[in-house]
Amino acid sequence: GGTSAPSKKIGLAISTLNNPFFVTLKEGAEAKAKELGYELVVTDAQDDPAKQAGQIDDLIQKKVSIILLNPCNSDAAKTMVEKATKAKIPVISVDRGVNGATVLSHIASDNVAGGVMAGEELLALVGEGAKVVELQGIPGASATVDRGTGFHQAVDGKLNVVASQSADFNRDKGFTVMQNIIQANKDIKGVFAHNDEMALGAVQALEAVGMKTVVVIGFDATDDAVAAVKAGRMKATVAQKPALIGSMAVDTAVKYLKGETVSAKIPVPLELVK
Amino acid sequence: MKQFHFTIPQQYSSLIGLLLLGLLLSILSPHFLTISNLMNILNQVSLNGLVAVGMTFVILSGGIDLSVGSVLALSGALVATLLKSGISDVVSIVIAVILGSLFGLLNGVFISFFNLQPFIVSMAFMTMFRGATFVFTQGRPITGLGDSGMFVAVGRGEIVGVPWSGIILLISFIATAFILNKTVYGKGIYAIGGNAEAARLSGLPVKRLRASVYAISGFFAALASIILTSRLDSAQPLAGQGYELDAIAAVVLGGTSLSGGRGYMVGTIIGAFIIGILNNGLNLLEVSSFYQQIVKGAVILLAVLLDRRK
Amino acid sequence: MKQFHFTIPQQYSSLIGLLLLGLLLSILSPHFLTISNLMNILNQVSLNGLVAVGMTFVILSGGIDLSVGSVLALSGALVATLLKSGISDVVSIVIAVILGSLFGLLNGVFISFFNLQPFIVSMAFMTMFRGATFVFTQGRPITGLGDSGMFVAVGRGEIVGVPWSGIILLISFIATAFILNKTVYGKGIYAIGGNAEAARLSGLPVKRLRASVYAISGFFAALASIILTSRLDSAQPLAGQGYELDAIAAVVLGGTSLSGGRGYMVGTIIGAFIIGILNNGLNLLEVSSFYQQIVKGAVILLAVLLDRRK
Amino acid sequence: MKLEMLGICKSFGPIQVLKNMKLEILPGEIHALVGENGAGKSTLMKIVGGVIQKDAGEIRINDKLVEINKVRDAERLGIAIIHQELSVIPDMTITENVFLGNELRTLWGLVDEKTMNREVTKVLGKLGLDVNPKERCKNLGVGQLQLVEIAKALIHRAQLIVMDEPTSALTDYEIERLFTIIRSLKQDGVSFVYISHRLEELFTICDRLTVLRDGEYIGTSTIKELSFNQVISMMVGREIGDRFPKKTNRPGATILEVHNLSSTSKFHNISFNLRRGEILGIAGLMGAGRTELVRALFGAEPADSGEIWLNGKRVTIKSPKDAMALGLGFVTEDRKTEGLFIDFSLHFNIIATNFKKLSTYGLLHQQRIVPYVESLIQSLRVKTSSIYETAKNLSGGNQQKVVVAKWLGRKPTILILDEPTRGVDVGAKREIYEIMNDLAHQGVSIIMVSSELPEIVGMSDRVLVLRLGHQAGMLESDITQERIMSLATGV
Ligand SMILES: Nc1ncnc2c1ncn2[C@@H]1O[C@H](COP(=O)(O)OP(=O)(O)OP(=O)(O)O)[C@@H](O)[C@H]1O
Ligand SMILES: Nc1ncnc2c1ncn2[C@@H]1O[C@H](COP(=O)(O)OP(=O)(O)OP(=O)(O)O)[C@@H](O)[C@H]1O
Ligand SMILES: [Mg+2]
Ligand SMILES: [Mg+2]
Repeated sequence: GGTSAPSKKIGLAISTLNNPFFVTLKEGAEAKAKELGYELVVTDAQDDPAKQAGQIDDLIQKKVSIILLNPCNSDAAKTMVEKATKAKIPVISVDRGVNGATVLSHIASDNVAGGVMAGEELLALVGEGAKVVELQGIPGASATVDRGTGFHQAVDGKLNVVASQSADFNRDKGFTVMQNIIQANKDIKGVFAHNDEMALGAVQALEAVGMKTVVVIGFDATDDAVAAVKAGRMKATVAQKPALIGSMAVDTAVKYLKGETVSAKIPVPLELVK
Repeated sequence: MKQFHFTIPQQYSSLIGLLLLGLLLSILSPHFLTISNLMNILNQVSLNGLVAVGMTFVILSGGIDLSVGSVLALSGALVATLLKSGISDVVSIVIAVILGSLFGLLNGVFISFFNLQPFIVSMAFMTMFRGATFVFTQGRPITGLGDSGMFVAVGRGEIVGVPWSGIILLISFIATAFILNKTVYGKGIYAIGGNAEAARLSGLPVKRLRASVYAISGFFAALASIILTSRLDSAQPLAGQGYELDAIAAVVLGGTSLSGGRGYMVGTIIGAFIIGILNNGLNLLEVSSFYQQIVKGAVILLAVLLDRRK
Repeated sequence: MKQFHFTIPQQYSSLIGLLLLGLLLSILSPHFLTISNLMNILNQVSLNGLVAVGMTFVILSGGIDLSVGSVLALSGALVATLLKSGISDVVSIVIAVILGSLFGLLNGVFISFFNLQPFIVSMAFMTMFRGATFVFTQGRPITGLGDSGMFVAVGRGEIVGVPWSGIILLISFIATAFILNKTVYGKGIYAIGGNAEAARLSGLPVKRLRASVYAISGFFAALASIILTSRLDSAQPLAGQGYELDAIAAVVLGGTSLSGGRGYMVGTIIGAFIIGILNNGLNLLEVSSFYQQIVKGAVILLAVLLDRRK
Repeated sequence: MKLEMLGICKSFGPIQVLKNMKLEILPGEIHALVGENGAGKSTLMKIVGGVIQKDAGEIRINDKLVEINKVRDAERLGIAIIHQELSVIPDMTITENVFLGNELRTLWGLVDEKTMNREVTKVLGKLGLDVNPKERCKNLGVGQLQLVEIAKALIHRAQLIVMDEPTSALTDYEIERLFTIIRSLKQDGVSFVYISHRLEELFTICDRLTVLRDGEYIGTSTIKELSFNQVISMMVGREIGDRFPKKTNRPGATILEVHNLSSTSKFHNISFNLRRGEILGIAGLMGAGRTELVRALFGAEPADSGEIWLNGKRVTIKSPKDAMALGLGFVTEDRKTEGLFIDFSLHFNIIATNFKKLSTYGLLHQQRIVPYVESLIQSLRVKTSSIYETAKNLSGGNQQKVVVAKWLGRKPTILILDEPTRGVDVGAKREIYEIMNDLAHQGVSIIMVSSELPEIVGMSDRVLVLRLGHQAGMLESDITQERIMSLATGV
């Protein structure tokens, strides 16, 4: 390395590639980087902030010119940003914000707002007072916390949430947990799942017992879920446009590297696919 | 005949745990003791049950197999791909199950013929197979598997209300219990788990026996993957994560010793049902997911305490 | 003196693995062999290294501890809460480490005094402690821990460029290697792992020794939690998930036998560095994350193959 | 030290093993404790050692009532036990094993390896074992391990030393050294309880003797007042006749030839042949390479060079499986680690060598198995409550019979026995000898490794003597203990 021209390397630290959402985000970023002639270095923290901290260190070692950080956890990312800043590498936060430290720019769509959007849609479809189920993500994960918060903002006091159970963002568990909940609640009208994987598992479980009228709303708008919405098996899913987030992040980074100014907050609009 | 006389009392204690748990849930939830819920449990237990059946062979032989969850994911991805490419369901299933057994056997070859520790070898393959699944699926579910009869039936079908998956589990259980108790092969597994050196000096093919149990474990992981893939109508790259722990827990709850040579297939099935019923009950009782883990851990600890024998 | 003569050749092979890996990475990446990257690795290894140091005691005694990750999370939540409530950093750290040791000891009590299998007991506690962490933190990270000097230093500070966390690791390593080799207590751990019945016949307090190693393991998990909490300036409810496998892998890569009684602390440190350097190298080489798992598994398998001895 | 035990009772489950047993040991006395296999000798001594607890009775030491609830209690009272079953920790060094639980410490409280190694070297030297104290025990032979166990008891400076079959794998040379040590400790007032099925030893070393039968006290007497046969009849409650049964075998044609068999550092250029219906003894001092030689014959460990011919054809034996296919059987030296599935039933142990014959298409014939097991158990008179009893719960001698049984069932044409009567009582020994003679009479060829010279002399048609891994000679006739010893020691 040394003192030659700033490298054309951009670091992208992803929280987890075990989730198709972030796989799509990564692919959006990769496509954009290729188009602009930059090299993208991607790391995968498998949702472990400690691992991510190490990966940020590794990216600093590699002297990337800018880091796109998709934090596993907004609070835990603070020290990573501080470290990168100290090494004179700017950070752009992607999809999740960073609490307690300043980043160059924040590119995301808001999980809490998405939760509200899903909750309002569900309320509109099943009517006030109906019994509904919430399938939660991995306990303690930030998407679980934020989407749950938004959902409850929208429906508390208006819908009767008879069961809130965790299915770990997993289709397989979504299926089993839904199956079990059905045993005790045959009269539910709707389901909100914190992601599409669990929503699709729930759809399978509901279809298996013939409860095809139950409204299922997911989150993420993965290909599978969009197809299910088209086929009428799911009612809606909140689209965060991961590919767009990824490509906008790279775009913003390149603008900054070329000396343009970038705004501190770039919202990516949410959309309800129904 | 006489032998059963000796084995039943040893299973007694874990059976008591199961019955106590069932009784408790019947009292706490009116939804627990219904035909539909029991079939539901049978259906849910089938996955962990099948993996645990294979794991029982491995543990009896004195080994451990952490790769089952990844073998499950990889076989699931394979069967899904085969189905999508238009190959008939029976052929796809057979190929996937054979490949799954071979993946398992890879563990066995390294453990047995290179004499390495099972924990670390199967952990390395757990990582490798998971990576292979990601590469193979590009990190995305494989969906749109079509409606070919046999494949759909395996995970979603029923016969007079009993899920196919449950029937597969029961057949597997009876067949393997028979193999372990009544065949030379089964006794050989116990022998190498009990004292590998004595087994070698008694002329048993220790290396081949040891390698074979991992193939069996892979076989059952692949079988479970077919049911799971059918049930979700899609293959998931993350499928089966953490299944190894659930399967080991089922085996150990059933009274089988992790040091090998001691245990029974009956116990494993009881263990798998304890875990399955526990998960079902926690959902039925709507225990908050934060507290679920505390309860689950405590019940497992209680069950092994009940099962304790000198 | 002479004893080192005996121990070094046995470590030789895993050391060779480590050096080979280091050499390869030095050739492949210009960023690898720099002071700053080496310090970076030291910093990254410290967490797994500390947990593995504790795990070594457990494994040498013939047991296993799956609860370390959850103990880490719970202790982290505790130290964060103590700090936020205004208690001084030294006192908070001491309390958290003591509580962590007690959590570990709970495993030990059940395993030793009720004579239960370590795998299942520590798995039950892994689940329970994780649940307790969720309940305690309400599933949210605890942040805003302030800037008290000692606490910040532990995870983020340096002395002449060497991270504190690395220094803590090295001190822990030297102290424990010393305990295992030179004290009666250490001999006792080897003895119960080597042949518990023989140890009993020699009058060793087998039960107490066996229980104690889990307290040690809890102690080091809690120590790691302090570093992690400081490094992230927040306590995470999901912290430490999967750490047990990495720690066990480090111990086994270091040549320690999972059946107990055989192994060395030196090996564990080498093992932890193999894993740490591997992770660092894969990132420096920009291996795609799907392929990383395949490479990682393969390298671990290769390392144990290199280390193989009759 | 004076020890009295009175009214001792002990049951394992429904089986009462000790019934109102008593024992009195005087200061500076060497007291023999004898009885058949399973009589309860080890059980009684485990109670003294705090390994197990008595159900009833009292123990007095120097006329003071004491409670011994754990091993430490016994140690504090100055009691040390050499257990019948080896209980060393294989991965630890000799020194670590010898001092386990009683490590010497430096001023800093740390383990004092240097002094300990020195002490151990001294004790091992006295016992005639010349090995590095830093050697790991897993690298030692059974005989050497037995000396380590003895060293362990000696190092404690105990006032009462219980030796439960200390010499079952030792040769006369080491035994003589052991006796020298025992005698000198006796001068210092140390008392000994000495258990052995080698009755000659008792007459050499012991002062008095207590006999135990089926857990009951039979009598105590001064040993000089008794004859060999009187001791035997007190033990078994009947006359058993000659120690060695009459031989009726007639060795036939050569069936096995061994040419220049070698294994680096273990044995070198061993050549001999074996005839049909012959009993070939292999003798030598401890560590002479006898066990290694027969293990190589059986394919348990590879030989480096040499040839084996069977029935005029050259054969290669790479594994026990190969050997078994050629009609060989092998009763191993260490029953606990190599011979038995110690946690499994007798039933399982006995069929483990013979799965093929007891099954078709891999399916076991339960109906055929039970009579098979029962007939073997009866013909060897194994003392057990059931064929489903766990091997661990049998007395040492009965365990040994189980190992013999599992090979007899195969009807081998060549049977290799490594220390076949280790820990077996006189009555049962005779039964094993009779079985050997019967087999030889039927044309089975037998190779017997033994450290017990009377047994070698009494049973063998010819004797191969090894010294330091080399063939010292083959005695064809006029076999005497003196001639064997002179070949074995080279003097
Ligand atoms: N843990 C146990 N459980 C059940 N039975 C036992 C146990 N230990 C010993 N026994 C039985 O107690 C009896 C006495 O055994 P013990 O070992 O004291 O005999 P012994 O006189 O030492 O015999 P040997 O000469 O063969 O060593 C035997 O019948 C044995 O089967
Ligand atoms: N596993 C081993 N590793 C290294 N050396 C061994 C091993 N087993 C035996 N030896 C050594 O090989 C030599 C021959 O041992 P072997 O057991 O064959 O002797 P032996 O004549 O049968 O005597 P005994 O069985 O009474 O000890 C001995 O010096 C012994 O220490
Ligand atoms: Mg005895
Ligand atoms: Mg020998």
